[in-house]
Parts: sequence; C-alpha cells; structure tokens
Amino acid sequence: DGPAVIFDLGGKFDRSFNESAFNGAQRWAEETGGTFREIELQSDAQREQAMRRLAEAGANPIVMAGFLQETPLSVVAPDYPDTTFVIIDAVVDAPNVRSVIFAEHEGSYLVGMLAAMASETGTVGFVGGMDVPLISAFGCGYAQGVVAVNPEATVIANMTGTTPAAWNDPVRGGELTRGQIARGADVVYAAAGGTGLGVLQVAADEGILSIGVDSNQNYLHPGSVLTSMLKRVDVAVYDAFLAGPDVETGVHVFGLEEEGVGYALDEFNAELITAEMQEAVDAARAAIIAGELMVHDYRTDGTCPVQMQ
Amino acid sequence: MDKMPKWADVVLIPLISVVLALVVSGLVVAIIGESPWRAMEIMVRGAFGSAYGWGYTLYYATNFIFTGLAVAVAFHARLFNIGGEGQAALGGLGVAIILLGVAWPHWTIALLAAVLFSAAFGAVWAAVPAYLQAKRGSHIVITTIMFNYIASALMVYLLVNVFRVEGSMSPESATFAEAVHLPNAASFAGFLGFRGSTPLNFSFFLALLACVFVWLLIWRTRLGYEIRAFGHSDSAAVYAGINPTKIIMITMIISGALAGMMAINVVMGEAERLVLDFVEGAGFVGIAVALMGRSHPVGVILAALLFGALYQGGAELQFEMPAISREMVVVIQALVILFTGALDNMVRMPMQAFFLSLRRRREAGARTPAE
Amino acid sequence: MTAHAIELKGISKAFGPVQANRNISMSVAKGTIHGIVGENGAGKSTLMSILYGFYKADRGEIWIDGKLTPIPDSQAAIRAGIGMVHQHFKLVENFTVVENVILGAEDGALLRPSIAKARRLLTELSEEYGLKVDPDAMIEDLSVGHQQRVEILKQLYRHADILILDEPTGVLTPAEADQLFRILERLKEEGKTIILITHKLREIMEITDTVSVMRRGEMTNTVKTADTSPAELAEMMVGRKVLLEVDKAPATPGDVVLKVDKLRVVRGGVERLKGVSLEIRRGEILGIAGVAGNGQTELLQVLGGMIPAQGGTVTLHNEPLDVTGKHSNGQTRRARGIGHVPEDRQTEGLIMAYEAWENVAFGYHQDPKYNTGLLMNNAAIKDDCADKMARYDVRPPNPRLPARNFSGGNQQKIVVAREMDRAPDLLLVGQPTRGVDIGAIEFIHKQIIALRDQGKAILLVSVELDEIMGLSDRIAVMFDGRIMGERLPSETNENELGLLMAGVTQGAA
Amino acid sequence: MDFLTIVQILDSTVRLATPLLLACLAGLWSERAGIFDIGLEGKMLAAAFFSAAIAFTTGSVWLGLFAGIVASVFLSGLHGVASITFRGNQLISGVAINFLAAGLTVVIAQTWFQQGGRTPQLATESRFGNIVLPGAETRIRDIAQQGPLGQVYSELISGHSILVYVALLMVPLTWFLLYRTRFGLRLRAVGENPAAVDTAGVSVVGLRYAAVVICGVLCGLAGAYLATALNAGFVKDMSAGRGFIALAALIFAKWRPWYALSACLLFGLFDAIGNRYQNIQLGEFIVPVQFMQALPYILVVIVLAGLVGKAIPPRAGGEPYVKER
Ligand SMILES: Nc1ncnc2c1ncn2[C@@H]1O[C@H](COP(=O)(O)OP(=O)(O)OP(=O)(O)O)[C@@H](O)[C@H]1O
Ligand SMILES: Nc1ncnc2c1ncn2[C@@H]1O[C@H](COP(=O)(O)OP(=O)(O)OP(=O)(O)O)[C@@H](O)[C@H]1O
Ligand SMILES: [Mg+2]
Ligand SMILES: [Mg+2]
Repeated sequence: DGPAVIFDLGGKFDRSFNESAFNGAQRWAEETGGTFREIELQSDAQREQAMRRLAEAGANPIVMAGFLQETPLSVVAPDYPDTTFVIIDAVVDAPNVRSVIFAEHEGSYLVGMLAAMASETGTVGFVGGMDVPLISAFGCGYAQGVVAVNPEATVIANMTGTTPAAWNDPVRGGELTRGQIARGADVVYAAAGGTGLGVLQVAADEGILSIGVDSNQNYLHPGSVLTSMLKRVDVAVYDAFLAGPDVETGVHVFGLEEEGVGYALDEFNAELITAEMQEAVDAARAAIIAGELMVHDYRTDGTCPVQMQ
Repeated sequence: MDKMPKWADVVLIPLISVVLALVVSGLVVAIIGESPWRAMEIMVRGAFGSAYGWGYTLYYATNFIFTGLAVAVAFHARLFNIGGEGQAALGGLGVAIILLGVAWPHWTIALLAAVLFSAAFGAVWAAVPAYLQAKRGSHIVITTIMFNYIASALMVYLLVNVFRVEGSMSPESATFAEAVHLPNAASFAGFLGFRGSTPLNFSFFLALLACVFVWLLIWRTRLGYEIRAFGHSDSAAVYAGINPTKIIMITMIISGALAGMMAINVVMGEAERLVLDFVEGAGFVGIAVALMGRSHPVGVILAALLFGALYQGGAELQFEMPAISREMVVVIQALVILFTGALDNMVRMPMQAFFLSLRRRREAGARTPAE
Repeated sequence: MTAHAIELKGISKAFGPVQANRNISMSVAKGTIHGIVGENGAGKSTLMSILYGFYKADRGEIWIDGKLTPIPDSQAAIRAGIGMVHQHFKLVENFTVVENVILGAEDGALLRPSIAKARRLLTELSEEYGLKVDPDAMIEDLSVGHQQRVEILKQLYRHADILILDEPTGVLTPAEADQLFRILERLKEEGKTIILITHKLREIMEITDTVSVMRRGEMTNTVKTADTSPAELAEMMVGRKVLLEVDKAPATPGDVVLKVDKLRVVRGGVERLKGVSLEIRRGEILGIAGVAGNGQTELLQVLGGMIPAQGGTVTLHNEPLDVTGKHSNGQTRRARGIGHVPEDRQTEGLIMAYEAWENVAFGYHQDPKYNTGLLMNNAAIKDDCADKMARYDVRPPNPRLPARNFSGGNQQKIVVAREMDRAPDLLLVGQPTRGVDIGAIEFIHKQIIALRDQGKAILLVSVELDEIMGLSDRIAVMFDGRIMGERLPSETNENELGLLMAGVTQGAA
Repeated sequence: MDFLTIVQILDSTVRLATPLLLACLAGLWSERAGIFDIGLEGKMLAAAFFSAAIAFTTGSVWLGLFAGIVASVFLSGLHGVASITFRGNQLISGVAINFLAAGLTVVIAQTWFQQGGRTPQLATESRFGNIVLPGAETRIRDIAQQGPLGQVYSELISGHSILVYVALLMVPLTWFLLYRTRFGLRLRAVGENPAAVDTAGVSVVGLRYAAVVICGVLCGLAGAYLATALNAGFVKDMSAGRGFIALAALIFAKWRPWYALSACLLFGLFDAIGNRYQNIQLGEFIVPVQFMQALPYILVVIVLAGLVGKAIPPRAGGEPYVKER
C-alpha cells in the first residue's frame, strides 16, 4: 500500500539528490493527497534491512536514491518479486527493478559551455565533493563543455575529500574556491552537496560567478550564481510514485531529452545569461539529443578526454 | 572492605544510569513533540521483540564486542587506543585481499585466513603508533587519531583505484565468491526464527571466542599479568623486569588485531564485499563499550549488547516515527555514554552512602543484643 | 595555666567503612612541642589533616586559643594560624621554590610584586633559621631534605603559629634531622606550638614536651615526655613489649658472592656512579650509608636490573653479570638468585591496585611453581600468599585485599616476604623501614639478620644511620657517586660516618 | 609558484588556523588545570550551530556569538560536572559530549528550521565581515595587480574577520594570564598537583570550573567563527575533526600558548597546502589526491615522532582530585 522512499546516508535534506528525491515525493503527496513511507539510512548495514522492511510492510514501489544501494538491491529484489523497486543513479538488472540514471555529463557539458562563455579570464574551476567516479563524470562533462567553447581555456578541478565528510565541508569548499580564483578562475562549478554552499558563498564574496548543482540554487546568491546544473531526481521519484506499482521496469536514462538534466534559467540569473549564450547552449543541447554531439561519460572507461588541472 | 556489595557496583549502578539516560532522552523526544512512551516501546520491541530484531542487535553487538575488546585490552596497559576505526578499516582490507585473492574451497578455511589477515592488518595499523609511543614518546591518542584519518584516505584510494569493479560506480570491491560466504543465523539458528536475510552470522561466535581469549589473556596469563602491572605502574613494572617497549607493542598489536577482526563480521559476514567506510563509528563506540564494561569481557559483552540494541532499536524508531531522525538516536547514545560512563558517580555516591548506612545499622543491630 | 593552643573535642572520622578516628580529644598547651606516636594506620595523619582542614571531621569540635573555631577547609586553618607539613609533600614539582611558597598566599592579582616580596622574605627567613634554599630552583631538582625546607618555609611565610609536622624526619639524614630539631626549638622559644608525628621514639624523647599515643583510631594515652620511656611508649603503641635494639650474633663471612668493579652509571646526563667497587661475602651484611641522592639509589637499581650501567663489571659467584646490555633486567637478576627490596615500595615494589596475592608473585610471575602451562596458577599463588602472610605476620592476613589497603608497614612486610622467603644468594635492600612503625621495624630487622645467618649476602642501603649501625657487619659510605671508605660498626661512630657522608675524608678532617 | 600563491596559501593558513588556535587555547586552559578535554569538537559544533541559529533569527551576529558561547559553556559545564564534581572519566565525558553535540545540533536545527539539520544561509549582515585595513584591496583579482608588499598587506594582513584578530590576541593574553598572574599560577598548580593547591587553602574545584568555563568561551569563539565568519551558516558536522587536530596541536605545543600558535599555524599550513595541491605529478608518478589529503595527518605523525619527542602533559591531568577514597 502506497509508495516508499529510502534516503541514503547524506540524509533527506542534503540539498543534493536526497533532498531532491524528497521534494519529488512531497510534490506527489501534495498533488495526489497520498501518503508515502520513508526511511533515512543510518548505516550501511541498514540498506538491506530498510528495503526488506518496506517490502514486507507492503510498500510499492520502493524508491531509493544513490549508487550505494546497488549491491544491496540486487540481493533483495529477487526475494520480493511482487514489489517494484526503483533505484536512482545505478543499474540493477532484475525484472522488478526500474533503474534510473542521469546523464550528468550532458547537463554538465551545457553549464561548462556557459561557464566558458561567461569567463573573462579563460580559466574556470570545478569543485567536486567526494572523489568518486560519479563526481568525476560531472567534472569531465563540464570540462568538455568548456573546451568546446574555448579550446584554450583552462579547467581547474579539485575534489573536496576522499570520505563522505567531503559532502559537508563548506569551509574546505570555500578554500578551494579561493585557490581557484587566485589561479585565475572566474567561474566555479560546485558539484559537492553541502560543500558547494561554501563554494557559492566565496564566489559571491569575491565577485566571481558560480554554478550550482542538483536543484536550482540560483536564488542563493542572486547575480552571482551563473546557473545551476539541474538533476531532476525529484522528477524521477515523482514519476515513479505517480505510476505506482505498475511503474515500468528496466533501465531509464534521464538525459537532456527527458529533461532529466539541464540548466536553470530564472529571474535570479536572467541578467547573467545573454541571449547569445542561451542560443549556443540550446544548439548544443539539440545536437546532443540528436546524437550529433557525443559527450564522453567518465564512468564508461574512467578517463576524460579533457585535461584538467 | 568495600563500601558496597559487588553486585550493586556491577549491575545496579549501570542499570540506574541507563534508566536516567533514557529518562533524559525521553524528555528530548517529548520536547520535539513525540511520545516518549511509544518511542521507548518501539525501541525495545525493535531490538528484542523478534528474531529479526535480535539478528540486527546481535550483529551490531558483534562489531562492538570486537572494538570494545580492542580498547579494553589497551586500557589494561593504560594505553588509550582511539584508532579502532582505522584498525578495523585496515582489517577489512586484509579480509578483502585474502578472500578476493585466493579461491577458497570452503568458508571454514577462508574464515581462518580472514581471521589471520584481518588481525594482521589491524595489528600493523596499531603497531606503528605503538612503536612511536614506545620509542619516540609520541602521544598514542594523537597518533591513533591521525592513523584513522590516514586509513580513511588509504581505503578510499584503494577502493576507488584498486578494488572498484570495472564499470561500477560504487567505491566497493567485487562480491566475494559464494564459497566463502559465512553461514548466517538462519542456517545455524533457524529454529529460533532467524531468516535468511538476517545479518547475524558466524562471526558472533568468533566475538564470543575473542572474549574468552581476552579474559584468559588478561587474567590468567603471565603476559596479561605484565600488561596490567605495566598499566598500573610503569616504574614498578621496570622493577619487576617487565620491558615497557615489549608490553606497549604487544598490547597494541593485540588491540589492533581485535579491532581488525571486526571486519570479518561486516565485510565477510554481512556485506560480502569491501565497502567504503564500513566501520561507521564502531571504533569510537568501542571506547564507550570498553569504559562501560569496565574493560572486562563480560562487561564488554553487556555494553555491546546495549549499544547493539540502541542501534537496532534506533533504526526501528526512525522507520516507525519519521519525526525522529537518526540524529535523535545519536543523542540517545550520547546520553547513555554520558550517564553510564562519565556521570556514573552521580549514582554511585548516594548508593555508597546508602549501603554504608545499611551496614552501620546492621552492625549496630548486631552489637546491641550482645551488650 | 595558659590557654590551650589547640583543643580537639570528640573528633570522629570514617573513610567509608574504615573508622580512622574515633571520638578523639586532645589538647596542646601553647608554646610546647607535642608528639603523636602510633602504628601505621592508627589515624595520626587523619587527625592532623582534620585539624588542618584537609579532611572534614564527621563529628567533633576544634578550639584554637580557647575559641571554638570551625575548620571546614585549609583556608580556615591557615587563617587560624595553623600550618602543616604533610607526610607526602604537597609541592608542585615543576614550579620554583618561590612559586610554591607564594601559592595561595599571593598579594594582589599580579605575580611580580608577590614574587619579589617572597624572595626578600625567603632570604630573611633562611638567614634567620638557617633554612637555605635557592628561591629559583625547581622543586624536582631539590633533594627531599631541601623540599622539606620549602614546606617549612611555606608555613613560616604564612605566619603559622601552630605547626604540624607529619613524619618529617623519615626522609632526612641525621644531620638534617638535627638541624630541623634546632629550628623547631627556636620556633618553640618564639611561642609557636608544634605537633610532631614520628615513628622514632628517640626523637620523641629528645624534643617533645608531651606525647600522645594512638591505637586503631583512638587516642589511648597522653603523657609528659619526661615521665615516660621509649620502651613504655612502644608498649603502649603496639600492645606488647618491643625489642628496640637489634640483637645479633657476630658475622661469619664466607666466599665472595658479589663483586662490583668500577661501576659507572649516567642518568639524565649526570654521572651518578663514578666507578664504584665493592665486595660482599656470604653471611655478611654490607651497609651503605650516605645522604640520599649520592648514588645509592642508582647502585641498587643497577644491581637490581632496573637501569643499565654505562661501564664496569659485576660478578656473582665469580660468574659475570650483564649490567650494561640488553639482558640486564629484573627477570634475569631474579633468575641468578638476587632478591631486591626496593627503596620505594609504593611505586616500585608493589602494584598498589593488585591484591596481595598478585603482589606476592610480582617479579616472580614467570616462576614455574606459579604457572601451569600457558596459564598462571592463581590457586597456587594464593596458597603461597596466605602462607607467607602467616609467617611474615602481615595484617590483615587476607590475600584478596588490594595492596593499597594495607598500612605502610604491612605493605613493606609483603615485599620483604616475597623477596626474602626464597632465600636469595644476594639480597638488595633499600630503606627497609622507611615510614614503618616500630613493631614492623623490629620484625623486618629480625628477618634480615635471619637471612644473613643462613649464609646469604645482603646489601643494605638506608639513610637511617641507626639502622645501618645496628644491622651492618661492614659499612661503606657513599658520597657523590663514590665509596668514600669502609668502616666496621664496632670501630666507628656516627660522627665519623657523618663526616664521610659529607665528603670529608680523614686527611682533611 | 608565484608570489601571490605563496601569500594566498599563508592567508589561507591564517584563516584555517584560527578555529584550530581558538580550540587549541581552549584545550590548553582546560588541560593546564588538569581536565582533559576531547570534547572540544562537540563544543565547537554546538557553538557553531547556536551562533548561526541566533544570528539568523535575530539578524545580529553579536547575539549569535553570545549564544554560541553560552552553548559551548553549557557543554563545558556538563564536562565539569562530570569530571570535577562527580569525578567521572574525563575521556568518556568528552566522547559523550561530542556525540551529544553532533546529534542535538541537528535535531534542534531540524525542529527550528526544517532544513534537514542546517540553518538557513546567513545574509552578509548577520555574519562577521572581513575587516579591511586602510588602503588594502579586498578582491583577489585586484590584489593580484599589486606589488609584493601590497599583496602581503592586502591579502595576508588585512581582510580577516575580527575573530581572527581576536584569536591572535588570545595568545599573548593567555600567556600573560597563565604566567604573570595569581590566577594563572594557581591554575597551573592545580593541573600539576591539586593537593598542593588544596592545602594552600585555595579551592581546587573553583579553579577547575573556572578553567573549564574559559575553555567553553574559547570553543564558543571557535565555533562561532566557523559558522558566522568562515561560513555563512551551520551544516551538520561542520567542525570536521578540527577539535581533534587542535588537540594534536596542543600536544605538539607542549601545552604552551606561543607554541600553540606555531603549531596551529603549521597545521593550518598543511591544510592550506593540502587544499591547494592535488594530484601532483612527480615525473612519471602521479601523487594521488588521497595522499595529498592525508598529508596533514601524516605530517602530524612525523612531527610528533621526530620533533617533539616526549611531550609531558600536566601531571594531574585526566585524574579527578580525590581526597577520600
Ligand atoms: N584518604 C583516605 N581515604 C580513605 N581511607 C583513608 C584515607 N586516609 C587514611 N585512610 C584510612 O584511615 C586509617 C588511618 O590512616 P592514617 O593515614 O591517619 O594513619 P597514620 O596513623 O597516619 O599511619 P602512618 O603511620 O602509616 O602514617 C587507615 O586505616 C587508612 O586506611
Ligand atoms: N586515599 C587512601 N585511600 C585508602 N587508604 C589510604 C589512602 N591514603 C592512605 N591510605 C592508607 O592509610 C594508611 C596510612 O597511610 P599514609 O599515607 O599515612 O602512609 P603510607 O603511605 O601507608 O605509608 P608511609 O608512612 O610509609 O608513607 C595506609 O594503610 C595506607 O594504605
Ligand atoms: Mg600518616
Ligand atoms: Mg606512614
């Protein structure tokens, strides 16, 4: 009875994908008047426990966000053939699992183009959160977008840390940003959860531009946040909740075409994005959708065609 | 002559302290607008109300027994090992290396190998701070904390760059071969209602065995005698011909090995693969467990059980009462540590006075008729 | 009759189940020296600590100069003009002398004026009373004798009219003790009142006007010193007749057991032993006399394997003994038949938290008779402990009692039992009776002589000249890391030894 | 490496060293009085939360600072009650306080702000702004145009929050109080030998509580700095192990104020360098980012092993003062 969502270790208000997932569920609840169950994980060992509990309680579908859920789900899913599971950010090959993955590299490509066009110095920055392939994919897509606009451009990339604490270290995010500014960066893209808030803050203090991530963060520092790379986890959750137990299983890629990823344009950054920039980006977007432009996904081979510093 | 009976010291006081901690926790729960009674009931039922609950409670307790023993052993030599976290992480590395590197025919042999490797890896991670303490006087509290951070960085590097499965995003190793999966409670205690999904596994017995081992070591062997002697007085130890360097090294190696073996429960027994950050604070909880358990294996088992129950009961609490977040559970744990570990004299002092006055009255009563 | 400087009325104090003081009343006349004697654990220190406000009495009143004066804390005691030199000094080891003196008695919030004033006053005081100490020396660098001076200066600095001294001479050389008594007499002449706790009846007889005897928490007698005798006091303390003189037959020395040749020890950059050579034979007690800190401690520690030597050779029964290398430790010494009663029972000889039976195995825990296979045979150790406790008169004879719950004398008996009962070929003994009551002293001395009479060699180190003179068959005097000379007890006297101990050789004298 | 980069790293060093320094001095006060405190982390965290929360709700960063200090002092008081009055285990009390702060800050934040255990972002007015010394440039891009002296002045000396200057002032102040006043003498004595202080007629308990309160105030400053100066608001676990690093610095500094300053600057420098340089290429070999991030910790170990040797803590440290057992 009713859908459920499992939030990963970051917690449901991580201002990153967990929060986005929560927003999607919330929107569904508000629009349909339905109720959903939710679990915030405390530890790794609880992943399976949480899935099993919800499945046994009759929740259907059960949505979970985060690539760390992949292995537990592949163990649990076969035990509950009548329950549909939805996993976001990973692929689990089972008949009752819907795998939703996002083409973050494509969205990042677009904001990379914007960054290159907005940059006066020809140097742009990237601050990642925890150093995992997913975040490298953000960075790599971004770098490709930058170089597409300005082949001479320099992309400075930093990861905040190697442990999950890296999602929550705005101070270090800020310091990294300062360093990047000193090296000439005048646009910095933060793909770092809570750490990104520090990035955006310093960018605003120093009078340079920043790019937010996951949800629309343009409002945080109007006039300083160039745009945000949207990753519509909320849409994925909302869709799954709306479809209910009969949600289509299999792998679903949320790319530009599905509006699963994209860049944010609103009143807070209207003055920063010129018509000309918008035009260029939209053209690229169309080309990617049409398959004319291939953005390399770091996750496929662990390499990036663009050298970052 | 003691001020009060031993049972009061060992059982009554911790019990009252835990109750106090729960009362304060209840207040916090009430303040955020939920019913403390219902919360309490959910926690107790969640932890002990079913084979399912017991499975998780004992699974967590297994971790805490290992890390608690690790801290306890070091305590006996007056060494404060805050490095359980890193030592356990390294233990996991040892487990993964040996289980992925060799095609084991059967879990029993694999378990032996895993014990050896997890212990050895944990021991090495403890031996470096121990050596620096013994030879260079570097404060072991600080070096072990530093080694936690270093271990964490090392594990990330290895998981991301070495162990990660081709094409997978998760920083985790491949799943171990079917043959080395440890039997879980369903297979050896299915009759108690444990199901196939329970995380409780064979390592639980290993933990109990470790308790027996530690008890024998500390209270029945010459080495344990020397460890305790050194812990009480290093000058006296030198008088007796006990070599401080040797004791520091051996004690920390045993301590690190015990912490490392925690990985068997999580990595080999439950996850069946090496995942990032699988220790999840068990190294720190071990400190509380050792202190609460008065560094005695039986005390460690009881304290580990309490913390296992808090973990599992807390998880259920969150499942059932969405308003209670996982941080609320952290608060409850903190209060339990505070009341049982640091504020225990708050209970003990009045209890001592009480038992003393009881005794006085008894003695007075015994004297009067004689006169 | 003048008012009493101190009057205690019905003082009682319990530490948990231990009744340390029971309904004690006592009065001390102004301008007199009052002695308190009693066995270890009789409650002397407790009573005085109550007077000083360190402990709070459960019941009872304190009257100072005829006025009821509640003393809830030391601040109140200081205000009432009471000063106390504790048995275990209460000094901050890594502070200087001035800092320790002004601590708690500073003038004003800033230190500089206080320190200047204290320095001036210290110079005055030290000239007036001959209490010389360097105001800027660190306490930890001072000898115990000097540390005690600091304690006394502290009290004088605070203008104490009533001075309590708890076993002040336990750590002093005879000369230092003498000097202390001269100072006490001067203070008495100035009208100050002094209470002196000591185990040495000679001191009581020498300096006090009145003396009280405590037994098991109660004050049993108070007498005029002039009306009593050491033997009588001893009997009042212990409840039986005590032999105050050491009674021993002449020695019959045999082969050489221990031969030490040019032993050198450097510790903390200082050369503590500068080439010590000596010999001890079977059936002989060699006493080492000397002021504390002249290398006796290091000599015992090297021979006992606690610290390595930097040079020299040692042979035991003509076999070399490794004193410089890796295998020089307490275990290998014991294996060669060397017993060692260390100077400090509380930090070396015993693990205070261990129960008596565990302490009985301390250092001998590798002994096969205490072990079965991998494990220790606790039952065997407990049996052995009960046996030793019975034979060495350890009270209470309870193997399960932690060492810290025994009185000093009984703690020492446990160490003595452990080290002597095996009849080691060579016994090293350091300060065997420091802080021990006379009953226990008598017992320990008897044991040492009995061991000698079994034909064992004994090296005795003590700062008590009486003890050295009474027990030794030969006396070697140490000064500044060297042996100044050897004497036979029958052919020397305290004066001559005292000069040697001060580094004065025959020629110069 | 150009000059501006060096200046920037030093600038970053000062910023990153400030919370360490405040926490380190806090630990110094407490441990000098004989109370070991591994709960610095928790106190900083609590102070960070309350300063941000109150700064946000009132709009006044000074009220926020005050609230942060009150919160930190409250936890200090708890530590005091546990370790002074009830003679509990100081280490475990510290551990408990760390857990308590980690949990409670988020629970309260969630109840007050419903933003998942965070405070809302602070507006510029409710943060500690940077003090710009006369004639100094503020923006990195302008500073880059200046000469070396100007760069040092504008980047390194000017442009820090007031709390940075306060923290630096705390060093001589601490030194003066500890070594030149009656209070300091007694306080140090109580950490070495409380019985000596007690028999000198001074209250051991009073002194220790005073030390613990000072520790709380300094931790409060450290936490407030994190949330309202370095950052713009509270996020969970934002102290990120700084309390422990401060303890390492304290030991490294052998419990002395000026050494504490050097130790914290050194750790700040490690941190700044670790932030700035990642994936360094040495010939064929690429130093992995994880190594660079572990570098501060590795250096701490090397420094402790090689340079300090035996650091002797205050002798009565960690032990409750018990007169009657
Ligand atoms: N601080 C304390 N806490 C608990 N018990 C104590 C304490 N101090 C002394 N006692 C107990 O009180 C009794 C009296 O001790 P006290 O120190 O007064 O004896 P004493 O006569 O000074 O002995 P000694 O000759 O060895 O100095 C002893 O039984 C001792 O165990
Ligand atoms: N805090 C204490 N708790 C329990 N017993 C104590 C305490 N302090 C002293 N005692 C006991 O009190 C008695 C006398 O103690 P005291 O400190 O006066 O002398 P001591 O240390 O035993 O011997 P010594 O005179 O050789 O120093 C001993 O039995 C000792 O063990
Ligand atoms: Mg005494
Ligand atoms: Mg004594």
